Formats: sequence, C-alpha cells, structure tokens
Amino acid sequence: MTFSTTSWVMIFLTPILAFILGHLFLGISRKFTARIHRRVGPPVMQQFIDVMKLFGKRESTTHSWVQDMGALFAVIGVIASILFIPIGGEAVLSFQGDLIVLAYLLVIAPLGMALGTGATGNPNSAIGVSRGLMLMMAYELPFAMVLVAVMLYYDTASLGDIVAAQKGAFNWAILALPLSAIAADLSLQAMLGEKPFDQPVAPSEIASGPMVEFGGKYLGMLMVWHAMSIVVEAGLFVDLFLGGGVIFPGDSVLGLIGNIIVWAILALMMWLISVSINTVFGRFKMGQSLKFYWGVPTLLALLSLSYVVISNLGVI
Amino acid sequence: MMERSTIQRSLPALAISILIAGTLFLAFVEIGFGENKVDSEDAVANRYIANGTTETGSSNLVTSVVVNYRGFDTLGEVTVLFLAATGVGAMINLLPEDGKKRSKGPKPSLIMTQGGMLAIPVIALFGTYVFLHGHLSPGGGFQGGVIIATAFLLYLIAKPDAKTSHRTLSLSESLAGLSFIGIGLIGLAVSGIFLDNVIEGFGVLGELVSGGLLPLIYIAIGIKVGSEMSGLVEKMRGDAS
Amino acid sequence: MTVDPVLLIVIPLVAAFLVPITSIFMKGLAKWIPLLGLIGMAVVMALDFGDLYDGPVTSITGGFGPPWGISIIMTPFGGLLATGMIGVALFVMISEIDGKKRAHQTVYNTMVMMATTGAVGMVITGDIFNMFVFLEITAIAGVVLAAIPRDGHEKGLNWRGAAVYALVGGVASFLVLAGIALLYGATSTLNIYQIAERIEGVDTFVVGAAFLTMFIGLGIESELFPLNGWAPEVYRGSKWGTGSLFSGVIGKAGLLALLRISFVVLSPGLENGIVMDILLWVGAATYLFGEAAAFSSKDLYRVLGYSSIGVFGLLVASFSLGVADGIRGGTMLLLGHMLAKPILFSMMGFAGRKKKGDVPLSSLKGLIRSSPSAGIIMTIGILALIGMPPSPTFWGKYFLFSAAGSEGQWLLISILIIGTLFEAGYLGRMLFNIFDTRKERKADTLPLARGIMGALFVFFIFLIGFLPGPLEDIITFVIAELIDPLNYISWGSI
Amino acid sequence: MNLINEPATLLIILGTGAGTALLLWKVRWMAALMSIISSAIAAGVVIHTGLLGKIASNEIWEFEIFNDLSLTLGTNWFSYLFLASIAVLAPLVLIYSWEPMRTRQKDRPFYGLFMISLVGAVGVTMARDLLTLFLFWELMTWPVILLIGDGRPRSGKAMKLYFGFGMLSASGILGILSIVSWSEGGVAYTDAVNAMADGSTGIRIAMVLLGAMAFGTKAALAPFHIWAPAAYGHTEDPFTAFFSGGLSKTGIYGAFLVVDVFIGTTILISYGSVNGLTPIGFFIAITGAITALIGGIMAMMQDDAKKLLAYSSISQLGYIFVGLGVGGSTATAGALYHVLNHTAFKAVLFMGLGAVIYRTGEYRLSKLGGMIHVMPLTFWCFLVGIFAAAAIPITSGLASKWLIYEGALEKGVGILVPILFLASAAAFLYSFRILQGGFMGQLRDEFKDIKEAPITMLIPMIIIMIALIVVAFIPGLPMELISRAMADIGMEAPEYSLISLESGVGSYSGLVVMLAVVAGFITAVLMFFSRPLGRHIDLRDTFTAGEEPIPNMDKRYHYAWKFYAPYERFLRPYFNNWIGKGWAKVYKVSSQVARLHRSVMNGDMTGYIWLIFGAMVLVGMVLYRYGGWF
Repeated sequence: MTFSTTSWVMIFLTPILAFILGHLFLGISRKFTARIHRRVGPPVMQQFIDVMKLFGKRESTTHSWVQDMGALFAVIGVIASILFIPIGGEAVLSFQGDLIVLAYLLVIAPLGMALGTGATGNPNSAIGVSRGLMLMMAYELPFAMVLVAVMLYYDTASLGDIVAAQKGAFNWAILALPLSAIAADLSLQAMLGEKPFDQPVAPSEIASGPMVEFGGKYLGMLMVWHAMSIVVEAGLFVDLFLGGGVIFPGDSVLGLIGNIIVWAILALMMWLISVSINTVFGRFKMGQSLKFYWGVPTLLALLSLSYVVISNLGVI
Repeated sequence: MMERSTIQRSLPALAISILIAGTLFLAFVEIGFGENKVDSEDAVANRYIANGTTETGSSNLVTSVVVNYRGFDTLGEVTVLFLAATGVGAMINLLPEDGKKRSKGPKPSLIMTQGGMLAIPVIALFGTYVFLHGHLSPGGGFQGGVIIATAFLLYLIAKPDAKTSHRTLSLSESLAGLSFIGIGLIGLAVSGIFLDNVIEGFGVLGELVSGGLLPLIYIAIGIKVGSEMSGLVEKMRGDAS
Repeated sequence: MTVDPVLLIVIPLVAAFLVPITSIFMKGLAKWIPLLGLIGMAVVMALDFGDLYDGPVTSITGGFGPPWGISIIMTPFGGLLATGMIGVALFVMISEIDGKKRAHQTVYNTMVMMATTGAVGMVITGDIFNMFVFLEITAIAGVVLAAIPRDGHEKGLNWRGAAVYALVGGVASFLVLAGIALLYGATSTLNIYQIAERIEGVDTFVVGAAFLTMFIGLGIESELFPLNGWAPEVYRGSKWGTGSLFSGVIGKAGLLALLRISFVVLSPGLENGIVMDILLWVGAATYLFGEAAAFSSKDLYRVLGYSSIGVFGLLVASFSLGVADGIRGGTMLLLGHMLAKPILFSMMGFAGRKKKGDVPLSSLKGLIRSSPSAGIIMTIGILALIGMPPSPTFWGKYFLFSAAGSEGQWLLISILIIGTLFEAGYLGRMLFNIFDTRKERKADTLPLARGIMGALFVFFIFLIGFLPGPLEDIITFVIAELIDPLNYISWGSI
Repeated sequence: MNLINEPATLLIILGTGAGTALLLWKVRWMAALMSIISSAIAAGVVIHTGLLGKIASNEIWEFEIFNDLSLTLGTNWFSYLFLASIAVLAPLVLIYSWEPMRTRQKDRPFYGLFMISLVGAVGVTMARDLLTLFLFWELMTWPVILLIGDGRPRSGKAMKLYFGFGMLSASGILGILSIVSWSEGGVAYTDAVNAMADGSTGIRIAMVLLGAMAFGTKAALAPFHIWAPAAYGHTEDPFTAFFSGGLSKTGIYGAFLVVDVFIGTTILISYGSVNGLTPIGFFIAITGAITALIGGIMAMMQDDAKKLLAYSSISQLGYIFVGLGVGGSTATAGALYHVLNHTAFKAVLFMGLGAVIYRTGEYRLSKLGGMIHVMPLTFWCFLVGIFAAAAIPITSGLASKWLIYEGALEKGVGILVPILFLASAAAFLYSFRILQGGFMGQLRDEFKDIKEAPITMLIPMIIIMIALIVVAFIPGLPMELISRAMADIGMEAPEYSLISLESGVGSYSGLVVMLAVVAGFITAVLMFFSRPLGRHIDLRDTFTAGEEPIPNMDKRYHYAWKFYAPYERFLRPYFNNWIGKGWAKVYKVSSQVARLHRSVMNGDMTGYIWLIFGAMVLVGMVLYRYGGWF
C-alpha cells in the first residue's frame, strides 16, 4: 500500500472539493430551477450562506445522543465514500477498495442519518426514512445490474481501473453500454432524491421527513451531507460511464486540475439533467416508484447485462 | 337385496375354496399320496411301522406314535383343548347378562329321562375301557374321554335342571393335566428326556399292564378330555336364571 | 448352565393346569399363578441364554432323537425372540399389579401366559407339526385375549375382534396344516432340518403350493398386508396388554415361523430366490400401508395396531433382503419394537383408561404435566420406535438402510423413507400431545408396577442402544441360520 | 498434551457437562454452572489446540460397536473451522443465559438439552464417517424440540414443523448413507469420496439432492427453510442465539462436505463449466441466492422481532450457499468467512434482542421503541451486529460478502450478483426496521423505568461486538484459519495479507476503509464540536405541524406498525409463503393417500376375504412366472 504525494494531497483536498462543489451544484440548481420557473432565484452562493447561518445558530436542540451520532454518521459516511471515488482520473483510495466496497460504503451515510432521525421520536422522520429505504430497494435492482454489467465488461471491480480503461477518444462506457447508462441515469434520479422520487423528504406531506426535528448545526450537517452526496452520486456516474472526465494526460498537476474541472462539469451536467426532470414532475407514490424501477430500468439493465454476459462467453 | 348380499359374501369364499382345493389336489396328486418318496430307511413312517412295538412297548402303533414318539404334540393338543374349554367359559362369562341366561327348552320326555339314566353308566364304562386299553387296541385317551363326555351330555339332556359340580370337573381336569406333565417330568428326572418312557422292558407286549408309562398317560388324557368336554357342555348350558 | 429348554413349555403348562385348582382353594392366588409360570420361564430362559452364544440349545422329547421324536432346537434367533416374548409377557402382567380389581383377571393372565407359551414353543421347536400345535395354542389364547374387552369399553365382549380373529385364525391354521401335510407327504419327515435337506428333490409345484398355503396362513398370523384386516379390529377393542402381546409375542412368533419355513425350508426348493423377493415386497407394502393407515387413524389403539403392522412389514422386508446387514438390522428392529411397543401400549392404556369407546390422540394431552413419569417413559418409547439413537431401532434402521443400499434396492429405500416419514408423523403427533401443556390436567399418578416395568424397558432400550456389541455374537448365528440354511440343517442333527 | 487428537476428550468434557446438567436440572444454578464450566473448558481446549496449530488432519479415533463397525472421529482444519465457531460460541451463550433462565419457569431441563445438542453439534463436526455423523446429527437435532415450545401461541406448530423437517433431514442423511454403502460397502468419508468418484451421474445428482434435503434443511435453504422462522421464533430466547448462530452451521458444514469433499471440484468440472462455474454449482448458487432474497424480503415484512431475525438468518445462510455453489477460491473463502461472521453477528443480534425481551417481555416491534434511552449498551452491541449483518464496512461483515460477490464476478455469473444486491437492499430495510421499531422512536411509558441488561448478558455481547469491529480492520486474521481449512479440502485460498484481501477482479483493504472512515470521523467531529452541544429536549417535544395528533399526548406515537406498508402491499402476493403452502399441500395429499390405504383395511370381512383371495392369486402368479411353478 503506497500513497503517492498526489494521493495524500487529494485525501485532504477531496472532502473540501466535494464540499465546495456540492454547495455550488445546489446553488446552481436553485438558480436553474428558478429560471425554468421564470423566477429570478437566489444567488448561486445562497447555499454557502445557508450553511454558515445554520452553523452560526446559537442554540440547537437534540432529543438524544443517537441523534448527535446520526448527524456525525451522515458526514462520516459521505466523506468516506467520496475518498473512494476517482476524481478527474485520480483514484484517491479506490485502488484499495472496489465498486462493491463503495456500494456498501455509500450506505453508511443514509443509514447513519436514518438512525439519528429515528431517535428523534418524530413519526414523520420514521416515515421519511422508511420511504427512503424502500426507494433504495427499488433502484437497487437496476443499479446493481448496471454495476455488474460494467464490472463484467471491464473485467474488474476496481473503479480506478474502470476509469483507466475508458481513456481515449470514444472509449466511454456510455457508448459501449448505452442501455446500462440509461438505466443508471434513471436510478440516479432516485439516488439524488429528486422528483418524482422525493418521497423521503416530501416537505408538504411529512414536513421534510427525516429532517423534521433537525435544526441549527444538526440541520447544517445534514445539508453538508446532502450537498456532498450529490457530488458522490453524480461523480460515480461520471466515473462509470463518462470516462471519469479524463481528457488531459493526468501526469502533470495542470493536467490533473484540468481533468478535475472536466469531471466537475460532467457531474454538474448529470445533476442538472436530474434537476430539470425534477422541475417538471410531480411526486410518485411509493408503490409507483417500485413498479417503475422494477420495470423499464430493470429491463434495460438486464438487456445490457445479458449482452455483456453473452459477449463474455464468446457467443457474440 | 338380501340375496345379492349373500352371494356377494359367498363369492370370494367360494373362489378361495376352489383355489385352495384345486392347488392342494394338484399338489397331492403330484406327491403321490402314501408313496415312499425317500429311501424306506429314512421315512419316519417306515421306522414307526418297523420298530414301533419294540421301541415303545405298545401294540397299538397309533398310540405309540401319539403318546410316545410324538407325546409332546399330544401334550400340546391337550393344552389346546384345555384352552378351548377355558376360553369358551370365559367368553360365555363375558357375554352381556341377557345372553348368559339359560333358555327354557321343552321338558325331556319320560323315555329320555329313564333311558338316559340306564345308558349313562354303560357309556361311561365303555369310555373308560377305551382309554384303558388305548395301548392295546384302537382308541385311546381322546376317544375314551369324548365318550365319557357324551354320557355327561346325555345326563344333562335327561335332567336339564340337574345340579352339577363345577369344582369336581375342574379339579379332575387339572389333576389329570398335572399328572400327564408329572409323568413326563419323571422321564426328565430319570433319563433327562421329557416324556421318556423310562420303565425297563415296558412289560409283556399285549398285556393290560404293559407299554411302560403309556397307559398312565392315556388314563390321564382320558380323564382330562372327559372332564374337559363335560365341563364345556356344562358351561354351554348357561347360568341358572 | 444349561437347563432343558423343554421346561420353557412345561413350566407354564403346569401353571396353567394349576390355575383351576387354585381358583377353587385359594381364589386370591389364582390370578398370580400365571405370573409364577412366566417367572419360571424367565428363569429357565435366563439360565439357558448364555449357551446361545455357542449355538443352539437342544433337547429331545419322548426318548427318540430327531426325526423320530420331537426335538427342541432353540437356535440363537429363537432364543433371542423367546427371551423378548417372555419379557413382553412379564411386562404386561406385572404392569397390571396395582391393587385394583379387574374382571376376568385370572382368565386374562392365564391366556397371556398361554399365548406366550405357544409363541415360545413355536420359535424353539424343531418339528414342523409341533410348531403347528403351538400355533394352535397361541391362536386360541389369542382369540380369548381378543375377546376380553379393555377397561372402560362399553360392551361386555370384544365380539367383533374375537370373532374375526377366530375365523381368520381358523383359516390360517388350516392352510398351515395343509402346507405341513404337503411337506410331509413330499419328504416323509416332519423335522424341519430334514425337510430342508430333502426339499431340493421335491417337485417345484408341491413346494410352491406349500409356500402359498404357508405364506397365507402364517402371513395372517404375522399381520402381513393384505392378510391383516383382522388386526385393527383386535387392537381396537381389547386391552392394552392384548395389543402388546399381539404385536410383541403372537405376531412375532408367526413372523419367525414364516421366516424359518420360507428361508430355511422352502427357499431352496424354488428358483431365483423368488420366495425372498415375494416376502421382501410384501413386507415393503405392509410397511407402507401400515404406517400410512396409522398416520390417518384417530384412535390411539388403532394407531398403535397399524403401527405394529407396519413394523411387521419392515421386519419381513429387512430379513428378506437376504444379506447379513439386513438380518442384523432386522434383529435389532425386532428387539427395538419388542421393547418400545409395550411401553407405548402401557402408557397409552394408562392415559386413556377413563375413556369410553375410542381413545383419541387428545387423551394424551398434557401427560407430561399430569403424570411426568408416564410422559417421560412414553416419550422415550416413542423416540425409540422412530429410531432415535441410541435405541435398538436406530441400529436396525441403520443396518437396514445400508443393506438396502448395498443391494441397490432404491425402491425399497424410498418406501422406507416414506414409511419412516409417516411413522414420524403419527408418533410426532403423540409427542406433541404429550408435551402440549396448554390445558391444565388433573395430576394422575402412574401405578408403581407400571412405572417400574416401563423404566425397566427404557433401561433395556438404552442398554442395547448404547452397547449393541454383545448381541453381535448371537446375531452372527441369526445370520448363519437365515442366510445359509445348511447351518441350520447341521444344528438339527443332534 | 494434544487434546484434540483424542476427539473423545472433547466429547467427554462436554458430555460430562451435559449429563450433570441433565441430572441436576431441578437445581438450575448447578446445571448452569456445570454447563458453563464444561463448555468453557471445551472452548479453551479448542482454542488452545487451534492456536498451537496441532490439528492432525489424518488421525482418526475409533470406537468399536460391532465387530466390523466402529464410530470414527477426527478433526482437520476444515472441520475445525466449524467446530471452533460452535464451541466458542457455546460458553458465551451459556453465560448469557444465566440471568434470563434464572427467572424462567423451571419446567424443562434447559441446560441439559442445550448441552446435549452442543455435544451433538461438536460431534457432527468431528465425525469421520456417515454413521457417526448421523448419530450426532440426531443427538443435536432432537433436544431442541423441547426448547421450542415457549408457550406462545403457534409454538406447537413450530414444534411440528421442526419435527417434520428434522425427520426429512435425517432421511436425507440415511439416503446418502445408503448410496455410499451401496457403492463402496462402507460408510467412512473416504468411501463417500470413492463412491462419488466411481458413481454415475445419477448417483451424483442423487447425492446433491439428498444433501440439499439433509443439510439444506438444517441450514434453512429454500425450499426447506419454512421451519426456521417458526422454530427460531419460538425457542427459549437465550437458546435462539446458539440455535441460529451455532447449530445452523452444521448444515453448512454438511453441505460443504457433500459438495467440496465428497463430490469435489474435479468431478464437478467434468460436467463442463463456464468460467469455472459448473452446472451443479450454479444450481446450488441460484438456490442460495433465491433463499437470500426470500429471506430478506420476508424479514422486511415481519413485526415479530424474533421472526425478523430468523428470516434474516435464512437470508444470510443463502449467501453462504451462493459462495459454496459458485466455488473457486474466492467464493469458497467468502462462504467460509461468512460462516464465522454469521456465527458472531447472529448470536449478538439474538442476544441483544433477547436482552430487550428479557427486560420488557415484548417481542413485537410495534409495541417496543425507544430502547436506546434505557438500554444503551445493548443498543451498541445490537447496532454493531446489525451493521455486520448489513455488511456495513466498519464491521467484519463486509469482507465475507465482498469475497462472495467477487467470486461470483470472477466467474462472470452476472445474474447472481443483482439478486444478492437486492437481498442486501432488503437487509438494509429489515435492519432498519428492527432498529427503528425496537430501539428508536419514542419510549413507551411502561418501559420508562427498565434497566440496562444485566452484566452477565452484556459481557458475551460485548466480547462478540469487539471481535466484529476488530476483525473489520484486519480481515486477514480469519483468513489464516480459512486458508488452512481450504487447504484441507484441496483448495487454494485467495491472496490475502493481514489487512487486505485480493480477488481476481478487485481488492479490499479493511485498514484503508477504516482510515477513510476515520478521516470522515475527524472531519465530522471537528464540524460537529465547532459549535456548542445541542440542548436536550423531551421526546414528546416534537414538531407536529401545529397539531396534536393525539389529545394530551399521554400516549406515545411510535411509527413501527407495517413499516414498509406500500411494499408489503406490492410484494405480499409474490412472497405469500407459497413454499410453506406447497409443503402444506404435500402434507395434505399424503394424508389423503394415507386415508386411502386405511379405507382398504376397514374391518369389512367381505372385502378382507377378497384381499386374501387376491393375495393368493398374486403370489401364485408370481410363483408361476418367476419361481418355476408348474
């Protein structure tokens, strides 16, 4: 296990980068939505201001120590997972853990948050968590098929290797496995919790669900988690299908910075696609989302997976 | 309906009978009944015929087989009879109350009563004779016993209300059975062989006192069978109401 | 120490003939005379048992050796079986000692003893006609036993059972006798070993006819399918002890007679080992049908009756495999059944003694609470019957399975497994009822004698289960007797 | 002294404990003490010999029963793995059960039965021939039946199911025994190996199917799993931990024995393979995956916490079967690793739940809630157990599942992994349901004053919890044992170091994952403690959108009933216990067939005489046709 200098730098920089990008993305999306709604919208920096304000509150309330723990867990989980996502082709820790590890790492944050919200004793938050978990089960099936298809296609489970394999022009996985990519993007919608899959939060129904009892710095930490998880999820898609944003040779620092910027732009693009869907849709019921995800996306992912399996067998 | 049901019931029985009878008939034809299938030395019957009188001291060959060669079987048969008698008694006892009652038949006629009284001693005497001479002439304990029992039956027919001693009957029956076994045990004690005819020389062939222990056994059997059959008849009469 | 095995027959006969005298002079004593007779038998058996390890114990009667006279040849197989039978009879009789007055106790006890005597006679005699005589004794005692109703049964006489058994037993006797006549006619001898020696020269038609008649006759006695229609009727209405005797003594004697005549005498006279095959599949069918019928019965007496039928089939099948392990298994199953079934009958009789008419499964409900000792003893009996290790039945089933496997009898194995599952089904139901303590039940003390006998049999189950090794020597002789009739023939010539 | 080479020693130690516990069952504390001491000594012996590495793989100890029949015992590393997990778990569970059993109704010899089944389980792992295996198998199976009746409604049904499937399992072993005996004339494991080597395809398939029936039943493999939720759900609470954590492993052991030892890779591959995946292996793996899915989804729909964990157990054991079926070094290692993991976390889960039930007397999630406020330590242990069950990276649970996934991916089995992922998703769902229902939410008033679990219950839980966390850093530690075990069944373990595991397609480093988590932890803590701590407020003081859901708020509002109602509505029709219904149908049909038989023997004389007639004709015909009659 050797860490290059870049890696060490990236370990410290990645969370900061994710923090900044996440809030930037959220700010941009608010502006973006407002424009679609023909509003002016808040400034792009509004998210940063909100977080600052929340952390600046003099007092916050908690129901139990598990609630504190939940807030901690959410941030721990999301930071641990961002470290395993290659950013701009630079695989920070992903050489020591692969997609499957990542898939389970991604769960720490929501589960931790769920613990914290559950401990508040507000039924709304329990309902929100239950919806969130159910949603996860819905998109997990197509998304797992997508992951397997990609892993089998590149014959590696390491995200770093998958990104490396997509180097070069027209070598992105989105071209090789277009059906998987579509399924993945559809799954991304629910992962990001955007409409029509925003049942867990559903402000008008269950008073923001999990977040209902959180205020002050607690809400602040959840906001941080939310922002960073957007980066993680959109970034994962970029790494899986869009070549990880690697355009420039990553040997030099400049090239790396260039790649990171490309990566960020691609991730933003994915995020904005999701946001634009969000703006025009209403909210599904829980059963509908299950039917949706176990329908078309699963079929697409399965087709793609079958293609990969059969071509691996040498039939095609 | 009744007809059909009877036929239904009889049909399988008939079929079985025919099947068994046919099989047995064919088989016995195949054997050639009464022929020697093996060397005459090895056939049991030939040995009995050749040596029966000398080995057992009984001039009645049947008796020598029944009481000596296969005396153990006879003990078994006596036991079967004993069990049958006891069993019938027990089952009659088990019947519901109304089944046990003695049914009133017509009163016996004078001829029946008087003639019976005359005949009974004679019949009994004849029975005794038959089992006493079992080792000399045809007949023996079983036959004699049954003859005696007919005398008893005749008595009961002639005098339906006569009081009979159940105790005496069982006593004689038991004692006779025990003496049969006792005689067998003498053999066991003397020569180590159950029912061995241990008396030296068996006496003179053809005389009344001959055949060693055989006549004793036949006497026991005669008494036992007689009292047993009588007891059976007595039990069948049912309880006095 | 050797005692003349003829005493095994003589002692109970003396006791039987003493019963009427005693009932005249000492009425109270009369009903225990049969017990003394049985104890006498047990003593003789105990003294002779050691000699079985060296081969058959023999004796002659009437002063003439075989084949002229009647000889007693107690083979190790017969001896083992006789020991078991005496044990079962003692179990039945001693368990009834509880200070209560019962109707017909004297007759009942006498018949228990006589049935045992007849059965013991059947298994130890070396003469085929003598066997028939003892069959008669057993059958008649059986009829009387079947006629005596169980405690609490509303009718005065178990007429149906007794009549059916008397009728069918009569047919059976006749058929057996006809078969004996055929064999005697064909071979001019009645000694079993000599018939076996001469059977090769006999026309196959005669042998076949003899087999057919003997099979039907003895098959009826040993409750083989489809000849066992009488059995449920007998089991249903009679005392629990009668049930134990039919399953542990009377049927077992018929079974041994069937096996001995089929294997030792008739099998060499027919081609292709057809005798063994017929018995094997009849046994398998009996097992399946018996267990299935037990599984679907509601009345406990019937359940146990059908279960006994099933076990008879299992025994026949396992002996008829004709390999060493099959016979070893059969012997262990035999012992297991003789030890476990009386326990079940006894405890069930205790639990259901207040029921009029049928005894439903639910009468066992909560037995473990109301009478813990009865519950535990019965549980062990049930487990021993299913074949939980350590129990003789377990060893039996193990050897049976490995024998059936080594013979490649897959159909048999499937039948065995299905039958075992059925068996487990109804025995499991009993277990659950015993341990079902949801409903409170009045405390119920198990009579001391019954408890002691149950515990004793449980002890034997564990003894044989844990240490089956010492039986191996006897089982070697059993195998020798059944696999290679020539061995038996050589034992016959004294 | 090398004790384990005389496996009888181990059995004698445990047997003595069992005997004393059984005899002294009325004096419960004595029975408990004897069981704890003897099982602890046994565990010590096992650990000691294991640490010394003195497992003699080829030594066999014999006990003669008949002249040509003996019971044989022995250990190799492969069976040691199972032996150790069972033997070490036992004293922990026994210590744990001290407190709850002290107050329980003393109507059955809990410790005696426990110890007998422990002896059986230990014997199963040490048996070296099928007869011995069968003997100990029965010894292990049947005492449990008396521990199932816990007096709750439907526990009778649980007993019956356990009994029935126990018989099925026993019949399966007898069937295997028959096959081997038929083929080789003996029943030793070596004979079994030879039997498979010599046997035809039919024999081998029969072996697999009988093995599934015999051992799959114990390990709750679908469709033989339906007894498990009922039985786990109704055993005495302390025993369930051992039942599910320990005893079920013997089923896994048997399955491994059949597939990897008796049949072996060479034979499996001789039927052709795709990327090294064989048809038989695929069959086992897909059955396992379906089991995992069924278990997970059924668990998600339970309100009874014990049943939830029982279904979870089924699901987790399904993963092991996937690993077994996929085969190859990675997946097999994963399966064996998961054996160890499951033993630990399922024990701690049932222990934690048992502690809650012990204090509250309540097992329905909808009636519990808020236990974190009164039983925090129990909650921590339980939480770690849940994390391990859901394979959250900070516990050892991930390593084994990761190996299984990677093994499947290596062989290119595309369809298995999504099913397993879905099962995992279901695992998150049921994990959270039991956390939310039992520990989160509002504390009910009647449970306000209950205390933390007693110390004797906590200690075993904490020991296992620590083990689960420590192993997460160093996943190579169990791999040491697993690689030896795999060597004994002729396989090569995947590459590993103390802190990381390698598969053909990826790698997993426990330490690095931990580092990442620690990095996240530092950041989060800095962020969190940069501001003052929150003010504690009462649980009832929650946002209700300005309304009082229940007047006066004297009742608690705990959202746990039908937690996943929308999905239950959707999934119920598909997972409506149709396997159970299928078995019920089998039972019904066989009852009807049985009744048919009885109608033949109805005591009617006419019919009876016909039967005799038929028998005569039939026998006569057989004699004529085959016996040379006439």
